Amino acid sequence: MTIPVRLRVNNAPRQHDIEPRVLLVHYLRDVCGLTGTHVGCETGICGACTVLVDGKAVKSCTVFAVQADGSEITTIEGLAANGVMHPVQQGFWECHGLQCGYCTPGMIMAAVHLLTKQKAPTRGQIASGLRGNLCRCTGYTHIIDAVSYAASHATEAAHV
Amino acid sequence: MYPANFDYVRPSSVDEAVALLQKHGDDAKVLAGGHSLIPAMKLRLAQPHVVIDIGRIATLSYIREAGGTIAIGATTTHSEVETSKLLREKCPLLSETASHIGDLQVRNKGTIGGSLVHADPASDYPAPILALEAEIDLVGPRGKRTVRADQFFVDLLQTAIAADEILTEVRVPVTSPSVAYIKTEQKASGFALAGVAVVASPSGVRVGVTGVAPKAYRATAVEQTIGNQRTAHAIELAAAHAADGVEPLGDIHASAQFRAHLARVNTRRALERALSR
Amino acid sequence: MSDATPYIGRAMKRVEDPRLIQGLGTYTDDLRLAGLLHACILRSPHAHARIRRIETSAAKAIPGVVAVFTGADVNDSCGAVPCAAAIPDLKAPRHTVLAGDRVYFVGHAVAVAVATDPYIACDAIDEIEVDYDPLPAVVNAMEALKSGSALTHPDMGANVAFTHVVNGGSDIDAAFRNADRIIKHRLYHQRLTPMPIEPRAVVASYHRGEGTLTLWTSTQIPHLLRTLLPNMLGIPETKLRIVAPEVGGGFGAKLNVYAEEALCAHLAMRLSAPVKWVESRRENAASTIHGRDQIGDYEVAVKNDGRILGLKATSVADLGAYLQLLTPAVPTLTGLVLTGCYKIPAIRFEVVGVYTNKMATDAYRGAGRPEATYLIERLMDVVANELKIDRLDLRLKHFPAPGDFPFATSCGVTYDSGNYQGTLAKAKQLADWDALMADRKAARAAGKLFGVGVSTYVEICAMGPSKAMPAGGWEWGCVRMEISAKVTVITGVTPHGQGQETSFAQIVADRLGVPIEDVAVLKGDTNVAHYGRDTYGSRGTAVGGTAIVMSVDKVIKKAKTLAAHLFETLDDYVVFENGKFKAPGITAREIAWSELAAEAYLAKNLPAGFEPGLEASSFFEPENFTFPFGTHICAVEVDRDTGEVAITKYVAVDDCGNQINPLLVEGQVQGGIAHAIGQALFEQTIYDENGQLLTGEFMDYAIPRATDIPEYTLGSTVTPSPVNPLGVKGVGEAGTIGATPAIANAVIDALTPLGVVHLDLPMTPERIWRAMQTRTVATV
Amino acid sequence: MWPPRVRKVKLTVSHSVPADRQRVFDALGDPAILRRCIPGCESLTATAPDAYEATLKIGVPGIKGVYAGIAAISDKHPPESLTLSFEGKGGPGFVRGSAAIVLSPGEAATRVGCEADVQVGGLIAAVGSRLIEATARKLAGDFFNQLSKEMSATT
Repeated sequence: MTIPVRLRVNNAPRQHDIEPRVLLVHYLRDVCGLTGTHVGCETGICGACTVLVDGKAVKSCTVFAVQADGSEITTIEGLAANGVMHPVQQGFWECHGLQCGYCTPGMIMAAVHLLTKQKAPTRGQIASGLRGNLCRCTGYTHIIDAVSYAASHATEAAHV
Repeated sequence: MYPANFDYVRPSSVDEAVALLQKHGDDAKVLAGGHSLIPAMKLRLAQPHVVIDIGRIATLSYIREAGGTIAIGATTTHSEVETSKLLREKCPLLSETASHIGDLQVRNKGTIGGSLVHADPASDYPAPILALEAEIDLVGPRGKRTVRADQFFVDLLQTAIAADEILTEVRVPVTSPSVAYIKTEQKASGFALAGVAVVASPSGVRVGVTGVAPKAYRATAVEQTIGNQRTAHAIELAAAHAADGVEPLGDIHASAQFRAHLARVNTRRALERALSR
Repeated sequence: MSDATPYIGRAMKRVEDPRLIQGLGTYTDDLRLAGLLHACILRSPHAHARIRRIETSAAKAIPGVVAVFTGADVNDSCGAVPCAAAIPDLKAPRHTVLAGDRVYFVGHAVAVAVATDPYIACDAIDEIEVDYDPLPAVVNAMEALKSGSALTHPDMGANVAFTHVVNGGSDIDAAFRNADRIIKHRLYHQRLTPMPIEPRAVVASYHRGEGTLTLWTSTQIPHLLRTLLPNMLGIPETKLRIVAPEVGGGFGAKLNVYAEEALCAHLAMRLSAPVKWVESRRENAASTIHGRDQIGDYEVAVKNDGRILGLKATSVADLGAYLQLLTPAVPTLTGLVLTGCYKIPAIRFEVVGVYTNKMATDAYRGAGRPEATYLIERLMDVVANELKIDRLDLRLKHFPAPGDFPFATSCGVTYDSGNYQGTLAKAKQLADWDALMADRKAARAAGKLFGVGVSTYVEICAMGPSKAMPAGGWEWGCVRMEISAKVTVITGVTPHGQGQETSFAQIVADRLGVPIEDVAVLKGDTNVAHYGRDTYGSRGTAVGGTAIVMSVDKVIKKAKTLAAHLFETLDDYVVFENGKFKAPGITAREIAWSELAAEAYLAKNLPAGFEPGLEASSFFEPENFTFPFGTHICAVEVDRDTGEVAITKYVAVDDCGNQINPLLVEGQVQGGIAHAIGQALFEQTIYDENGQLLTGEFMDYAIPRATDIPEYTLGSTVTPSPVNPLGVKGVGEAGTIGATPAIANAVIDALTPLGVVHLDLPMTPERIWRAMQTRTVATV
Repeated sequence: MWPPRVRKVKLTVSHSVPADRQRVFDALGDPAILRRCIPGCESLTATAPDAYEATLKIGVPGIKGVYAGIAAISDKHPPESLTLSFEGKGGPGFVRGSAAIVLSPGEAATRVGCEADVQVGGLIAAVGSRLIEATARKLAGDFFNQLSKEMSATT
């Protein structure tokens, strides 16, 4: 059994017939070829697979692709606009917010959504907001620096 | 890991969903946000043959006030509950509890109906649902029935919902701000080792406890002991009864004894906080 | 670079990052090859069982399933998983890639299904039926030593793998005879799961025409794999290419040769199709190495004035069911830094390695040194407590003086350089020690459980001299000034997050006087980086960086010869400064790299006997390890009701020698401390009494989250290492090693008013709560 | 204590069944009654005296595992005690264990005390540890409730 799915990924329309059991993360990685979204666990804890669905951060390993039918998806590959990195991406670069980089795309996507909810979060609020994303390299301090940096450098520019 | 194959149906109304449930019976599973079901399916602990996705039934997602109660549609997400202005003003306990569920991403996708029907003994909602004496609407082939919170949670992962019914609405009363939810979480998963919800009014308090026993419960011994006393001493004495009459769960994260202890500590703290508000 | 500020020492942002923050990095699972097949592995649910029968026909019948193999199908044609550790009289079971007629731990690979799609491969293993006959499992290493214990491997006749004894320094028996007191203590170093966020992944592709096999794998050690896999696969090293693409964290977990790597290679050859296997988190928790798991009984011989005369350590190391690459070597490393920062004249160290029906332990961040540091730092507090001596005074009393370096310890190693007094003084200053003590007094007076812990540590890095390493401890590096005057650097280390694409570029750009943007660092592919011993043991910069420095210097020397030729003078008159060759007093002409490189490659005008090109490679053999050190101070408050620990202050002063990029150093320290917070407060791998793994997911194994991390005050001192020209020591493991005892000591200090003198790791709320109950009751 | 002492699931349950000891004892050895009382039991056949083969579908709605198992009764001391050992395996893992069952007379009822020692392995042990004990307790409760109904129905 396959099901037709139509959605937009990083502003491009996509249409495929897929098995309902295909998880959104596998759809993005294997069908759309967008491998920037990673998989780190099976239980929805690690957050490496975080993408934006209609502007909200969700764990794409815990969503069937068919559930996202009709949605607008943004993955890490679609975050930079016109070749300019998003302030959160800039922040991660400036503040050494990553080491191995595996958790980073999910971490960035969660932070992007967090900053749409809280424009000037405290360090504690950033930490709470990123509870759903595990990092084993950085010890998080530089990640919180990065998100603070993004909050203070976010311009009115057309980012999310 | 990868889920086993299944057939997917996406009804557009509750009646249609109920008809599908009737047709497929035990082979079917209802999908709302999917945050309890999909992890179980990925580990192949759950292998339903048919998944009925009620996530697109527009009439199931709302938060609205009607006649002194607030009605919340089943597919309303935790994040919508957390940030609802109406709930924050008129039933802040539910918003406060929602803010403790999982994480940002989980709250964006998980739903109140899905969480209640799954009835994980350590999920957060059952505590306030009990303390608020919420009402829960279930719709099935025989029509709609309303179940009181204290009748809803039957046993471990088991509720009053029948196999062919769908939870459609939760109704909570308008309360004063004298409420609180205090939770100690399991370090790895974020589930409650002991979560205590308190609703206080001049006439008395109601206490709901989750995470401690195979199902969430009303700590009636606490409620009766404290009555309408409000002193620190009374709180202390009452909270000591938070695990009376229950057989606490024990696992690698907390022994039964420690869970019971946390229930008492968090009850005391929740009472203190609720009464200070 | 002509501007005077050197790159070395600057907190520069990383070259690696733009690709990684835009989702453009290629991790192993991101590879897409035509005709790729997907493997899924069926694993044992039993800790110990005999396999009576395996039925695979239903699995094979599923459309899309290409093959299903069991141990009987592959173990004869695929060699055994190797252990590189050389321990005398080591008894080792044969470690086949799939289980033979028995399984020895939960997660032991039993069968593999290969299909056109990973979902189908997963369907297939569900249809494999295995008939197990469960056998008694050995789960507790101490009990495994008792006579009459069940046997992990019944055919081996005993559970002991080896006994390793070191007597060092002066006469240990005399030390204990002369002691005023002997203080004994037992400590547990709990089992930990490394949990890199990227689970392991392997893609193998066999080119039948060339007879070459390419293996992409999420590993720290592509070069060691290229050395070790030929024996398993029956193809020569020369036909084997190992690539470690982006690797999503290792922490020692990927410093190994795993059965799945050989298995995928074997399947690719056997099926003539590329094969991918990606580990699930659950498999990662069960079937990727674990760390620590030692139990130690320690005895300290002391004089009443606090002088420590000797230290005896007797420990039991739980090895798990099999020896992975370095399994038995890890606990022996503990013996090398048993005495920590202290002058302790006599030691005796004995470790017994024991087999149990669990996953193998091996190197996890720190590997052997966290055990040593935890035990000596706990013991220093215990001794100070018993003798009523100030814990800092006790430590200071036993530090070697800065002038004592190189300092030979009774453990048989020579610390390269150090100033332990310096880091302690600086940490005290950053922590505002006197104020902190006043805070503690005030907090205690207010009935709070407030504690302060200190750890002064030294560790072993820059591994290492080849005579001390199982597979060569040298490193290789190559530097090529290209015809375009861009610089290609190739390193034999395999960074996977450490940032050496940046720090090596800093080193090379400085030395060559070129803009850092012109330097590209290549790594991780054995067809590109021909030689190497890879990344582990905080060796990348100290050993790998030195091989690069040596190569740069060779390139410059060669370039000088060419420049002298162009200046029509002798080499000795040529000066190289800021990226330009000059011959002061001979000519005013300057030659830049662009001109010189073109001359070197176009080769129209070379000196006689001068080889074209500007490339050099070097092997660096370190004469010694390096010994970074530091002081960590931690303050905690314990919740009296719930036993929860809040870290209220954390000060770390680390000395890793010269710092190439302080931003990266800071990142390593912070990341390392996070691992220590986990180990000290909540991480633990738990098997039940039947050998069932109960921490098989992130749902049950907690690693630190952002909300668990305190605000740090980080400082450093710089005591360059004399054993390499960069003067660097290494910093990858320091945080983990130094912080665990600081936190543990702080929690125990907080509970001291209740009469608690010790608690085991991890100091979970329940463990603390129980300690509070018993002690409070006992003293009331 | 390291390693942490994690007990296999030990279950102590005690139920009052409205029938005399001999009847309860007999019921515990009656395949037809057992089939009706064991939660999720889809088939149960005697393969030898006091030995059974069974198929059980247990779990919670939607998260059910089908277990194929064998059970045997030993140490029979009618009408006082018996030991039940069981072993089952299915997709999500395996369950093994034994239960010492003691019947003591009460007023118009028999008190059935059961001390079970259950080992659980595989996926359910790895991911469901937090729920195992509670599930086992619930299953035992369901069994005795059903048995009580059987006994009172046929009284």
